[in-house]
Amino acid sequence: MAVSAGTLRRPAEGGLWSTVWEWLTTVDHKRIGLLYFWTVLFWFLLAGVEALILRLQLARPDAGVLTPAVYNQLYTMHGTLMVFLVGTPAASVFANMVLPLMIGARDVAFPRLNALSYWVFLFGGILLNAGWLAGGAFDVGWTGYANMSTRPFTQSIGANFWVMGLIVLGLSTMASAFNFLVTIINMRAPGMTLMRMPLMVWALTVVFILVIFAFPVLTVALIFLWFDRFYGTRFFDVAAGGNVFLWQHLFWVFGHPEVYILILPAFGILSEVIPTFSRKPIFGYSTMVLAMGAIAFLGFSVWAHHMFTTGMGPVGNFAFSLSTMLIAIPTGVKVFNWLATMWGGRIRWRVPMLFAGATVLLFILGGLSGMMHASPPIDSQQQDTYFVVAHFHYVLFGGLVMAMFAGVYYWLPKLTGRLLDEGLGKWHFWLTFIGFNLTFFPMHILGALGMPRRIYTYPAEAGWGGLNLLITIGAYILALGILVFAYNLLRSLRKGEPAGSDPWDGRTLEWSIPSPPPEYNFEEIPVVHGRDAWWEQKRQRRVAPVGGGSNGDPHAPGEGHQPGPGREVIHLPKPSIIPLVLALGLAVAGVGTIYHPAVIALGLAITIGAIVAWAIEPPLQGAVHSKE
Amino acid sequence: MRIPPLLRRPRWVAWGISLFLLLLTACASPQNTFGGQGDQARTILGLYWLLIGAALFVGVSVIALLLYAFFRFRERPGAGEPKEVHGNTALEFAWFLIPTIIVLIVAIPSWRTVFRFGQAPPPNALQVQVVGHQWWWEFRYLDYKGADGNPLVSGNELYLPVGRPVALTLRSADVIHSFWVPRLAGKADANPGVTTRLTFTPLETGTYYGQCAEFCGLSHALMRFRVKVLPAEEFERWVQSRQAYTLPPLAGEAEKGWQVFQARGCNACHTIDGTNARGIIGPNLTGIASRDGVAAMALPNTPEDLARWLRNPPAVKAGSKMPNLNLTDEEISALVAFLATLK
Amino acid sequence: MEKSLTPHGHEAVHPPTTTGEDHRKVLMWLFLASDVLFFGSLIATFVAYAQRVPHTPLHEVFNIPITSWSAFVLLMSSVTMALAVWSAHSGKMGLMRIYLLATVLLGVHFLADQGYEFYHFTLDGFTPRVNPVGSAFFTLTGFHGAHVTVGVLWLFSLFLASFRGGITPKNAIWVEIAGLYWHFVDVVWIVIFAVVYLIGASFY
Amino acid sequence: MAQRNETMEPTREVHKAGPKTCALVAVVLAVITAIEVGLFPGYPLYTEALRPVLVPLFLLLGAGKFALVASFYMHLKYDTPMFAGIFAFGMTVGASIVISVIQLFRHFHF
Repeated sequence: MAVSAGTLRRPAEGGLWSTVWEWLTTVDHKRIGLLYFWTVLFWFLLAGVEALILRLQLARPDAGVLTPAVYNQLYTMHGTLMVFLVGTPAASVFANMVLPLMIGARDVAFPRLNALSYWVFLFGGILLNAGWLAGGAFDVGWTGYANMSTRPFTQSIGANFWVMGLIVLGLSTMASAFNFLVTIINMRAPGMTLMRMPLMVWALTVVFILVIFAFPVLTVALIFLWFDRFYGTRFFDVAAGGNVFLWQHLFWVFGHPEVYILILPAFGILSEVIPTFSRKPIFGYSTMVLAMGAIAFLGFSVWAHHMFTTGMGPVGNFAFSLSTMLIAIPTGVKVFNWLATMWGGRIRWRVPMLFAGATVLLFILGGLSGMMHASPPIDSQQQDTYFVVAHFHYVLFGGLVMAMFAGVYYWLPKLTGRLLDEGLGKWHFWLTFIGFNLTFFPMHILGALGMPRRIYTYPAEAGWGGLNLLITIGAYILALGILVFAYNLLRSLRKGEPAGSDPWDGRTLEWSIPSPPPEYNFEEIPVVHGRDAWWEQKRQRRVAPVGGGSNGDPHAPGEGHQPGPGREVIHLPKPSIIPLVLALGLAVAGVGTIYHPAVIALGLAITIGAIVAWAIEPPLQGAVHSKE
Repeated sequence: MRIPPLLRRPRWVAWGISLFLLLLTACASPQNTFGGQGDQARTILGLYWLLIGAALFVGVSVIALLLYAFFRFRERPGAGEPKEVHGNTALEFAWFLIPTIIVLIVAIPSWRTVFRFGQAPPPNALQVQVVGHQWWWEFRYLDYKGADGNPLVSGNELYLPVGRPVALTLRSADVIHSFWVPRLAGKADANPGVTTRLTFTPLETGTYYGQCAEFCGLSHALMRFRVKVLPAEEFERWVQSRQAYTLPPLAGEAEKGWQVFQARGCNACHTIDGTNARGIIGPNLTGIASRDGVAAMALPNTPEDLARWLRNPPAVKAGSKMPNLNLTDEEISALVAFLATLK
Repeated sequence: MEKSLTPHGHEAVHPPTTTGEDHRKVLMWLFLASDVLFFGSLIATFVAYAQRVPHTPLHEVFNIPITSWSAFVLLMSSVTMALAVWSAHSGKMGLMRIYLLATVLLGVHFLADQGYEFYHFTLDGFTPRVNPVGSAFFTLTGFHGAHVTVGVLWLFSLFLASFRGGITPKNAIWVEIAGLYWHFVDVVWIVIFAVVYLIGASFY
Repeated sequence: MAQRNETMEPTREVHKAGPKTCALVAVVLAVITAIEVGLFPGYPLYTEALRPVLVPLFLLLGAGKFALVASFYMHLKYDTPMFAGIFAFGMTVGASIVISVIQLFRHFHF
């Protein structure tokens, strides 16, 4: 079957159903990236709405908006969603959107596995949230501390969905990580050595390395909990000799590298956006790479700083405090390098750069409060208070989410071919920035005033009412900013200004091809001679991007778009429905563990059938545009 | 001195002052971490100022640099192409050195404190066992035996003599809790199956607010308690009164309430020292009339609130182990009258 | 230089890559490195509990002669597997089938031993539900058994595929990566045998 | 990870670990296993004097077998160092975490 050299937005040939079928069977990393993006955005909005409801309850002392049961479910699912369905897949979103483009590859190493990762992510997310519909979501906090998450203390079916959902999501995250690591190791364009890779690629490399070593540990902890809940094992049964610290250790052995899994994509985005908009190369490339490596390695040695108050004793506390404080050093190096990149540049105040600058600012604040709880005595006053809530929102919202906004304004036009509106973007930025600080800065003070986290109510005499009201107002301003963003996104799909192939005067290879790129990405695999490959080409050889200049019309691909006679033959991976079926099988089996063994059998049957079909199905389709 | 333009506008000054006042009133919070009325909290506070100082210094200077760069190097029409700087070994080494120095400044005092807090409690320390329950606190004074030979027990209020070190051993009866009285000491988790320790010396008399800090289920928010630090002789008097505790002479409503207490099985869960009420499922009720609140400080200790609690405990405190006994109004008012005599 | 990124037909299954290694082999090694952490967590849990919790005395439960035999069987299956990989690369398809089948049979033997062992442990009162050590032991060895089962099915499907021309010297990589997986499952058992059985039964 | 500038054809791997090497390694593996079992308390090679060093001894013998299988059967000895690097990284992180968790439980958490 010959496939036209189409783009992501080419008109559907056979109507709606055929369009849907194309998306369901797609194995193109760019389309999968968009699927990831919209799904993550949906979960982000859902988790945000949950937070807004929580803030209503906390706005006043002794409020009765929510019952404690509902409050606990809402805050648990807010945290779980933000960590596992927004932050963790951030790496997959951006890796799918741009990683192959940045390293000059035509696709990922295993396109069908990539599709599988997405579908498992989708079904895992649904499974995780299914508790709401089945009679109550999980309510032990996103950390799911045992023994409270075991059956004697948490009977709710939401806990079962939470455990199965996270196991399934872990499979998706790991599959994605394996796939991209192979892609990075094995599919770089000729000349792109490791030390010539864009820093975004390096950041994602480190993220995926962390994923493949951290997620198995979480999976084991979840399996213990699952077995305890369903099959009567005794891992966390204190009466039988079980120990509650086992969960905490396994969870945080995963959980702290997870923190870097969440924040490193942000570092990558900053390291691309800041040089582009300062018109300067990144300052200290090698130290940036070294710093990320150090963060990744140290990231595995700090987990018990989440357990300073559990009574580990001075030796344990000292050791983990030491390793934690060491992390401040590579982090400081990164911040200074970004500053030095801006220094002496020509900074264009476009929306991606505004978000990037704000990210650095907020991340500094989050990092400094993190430095405080690295000191065990101080942590004993801050642990489990709103100070900690403030800290991780500064690093995860101020750091990761703000950077994701920068990344979306920067790269989404590459995939959709249309820019987001600059004016709306600035509204989005300022509302978000002001709302964010109004929401999360006072939380530092609340924590210092002794307000524990995860409480659904507080008495008036505690003196926390005024600040909480301020926070709630801030949260709604923040929400307004997000609404503007959502509108901007939808608007750009129809009315956005055409992006052209290189709207930002970019530095890396993705800007050398049309927006949206053709299915095969690169007409001809580029040969790389240094860092910032595309920038060098533009400077030295005065090359115009393929498909027109920066204001070119994406719907009228230029001459360079058509394969000339004698051009190489490109084989594309064949679209396949099997990844979707396989993911469905896994999800059905997951539901089966909760309800009935027969359903497990059904799910496994679907899964095995899909695996067999996968093995038999030829992975490739015919040539794309060999000139007959 | 030149007044900065911002401060020349009265509106901004007014805003600034009201924000400052808001912060000040907020500091009146009875559970704040800046009190330092215990030796541990005081040491932590010293460390706290050091870290806040270091953080402010780093934060203000780096953010100032960032903002300077952002504004100073903003693209202007006619600006030339910036110089392509790829790095600078000396500067990059400086990036490495600056955080290292700052880390050392805050780390060394922190670690010294860690080992100081880790020392064994002094031999004269008051031994108290703390047991966390869903959702109330039990305090067992191991040094003082009651009339029955068991340690004295109090519920949700911990009595301590001022100036004497106290060595807490913490455990939990069900899930993980965390014992936290911010003005006296940092928190320590109370775990099921494992014992943790917390040693501190209260330095000033007074009532201190405490709260469970580790999420422990449905009514985690209502697991509050008080620490009452008394002058030494007053503490001794409290101990003696508890050791020789008997029911006060009862009459009228209160007498009726004691009958209801036994008839409706309250004694199956609650203890009142010196009586046949020996239940250990709920908090010890001896001296409940002098407590600051009821149901682990979920409600203030007034007759109306006590009555509300007795009428339907799970409605006040979701998931409460104390069931709704469907008491009649007469039974409730009798019980309230009876409990009011337990000073 | 080969210009096409992906192979032209199903004959050329070795695409040119940055490192010169096949994607699938890189994937398998990454997976194995990751699986180390999976088994590592399970082993850490077992030891953490075995060293402190009062539990069923392991030296009374374990049957060292039988386990030693099954450990030996699994070890020898690694030998046959290595030979199968060598045969596949050398184009000796008949020999490869024999070695593959031998590996499968040894794997099944191991699984049967494990089933026998589990059955007798349960009869002796050592079950996943008796205490955390039991839970950790059965979860650890059970997941190892699950890995072996997957390996057996995989190797058997390769064995079947080899008759239909699915395995040729050119795509011997399939046998090779299945072999990597199989050897890994074997080295995990080497660790489990030493840590759980020999050390466990000597001291607990 | 290897840094090559050009994409490369994979190397042929016929000469790796032939039947002779396989058989030799198998013999060594069998012997080590025999020693391991022999050292078990109550078995011929065991003496009370060995008890204090029994744990490191078992670990060492196990590690020896592990190394033999990994380097010969899994071809780490012959293949690109990249694979050995990936696996060694996983082993290092894994072993450190296993040892830390075991030690933390040994000393602190009961």
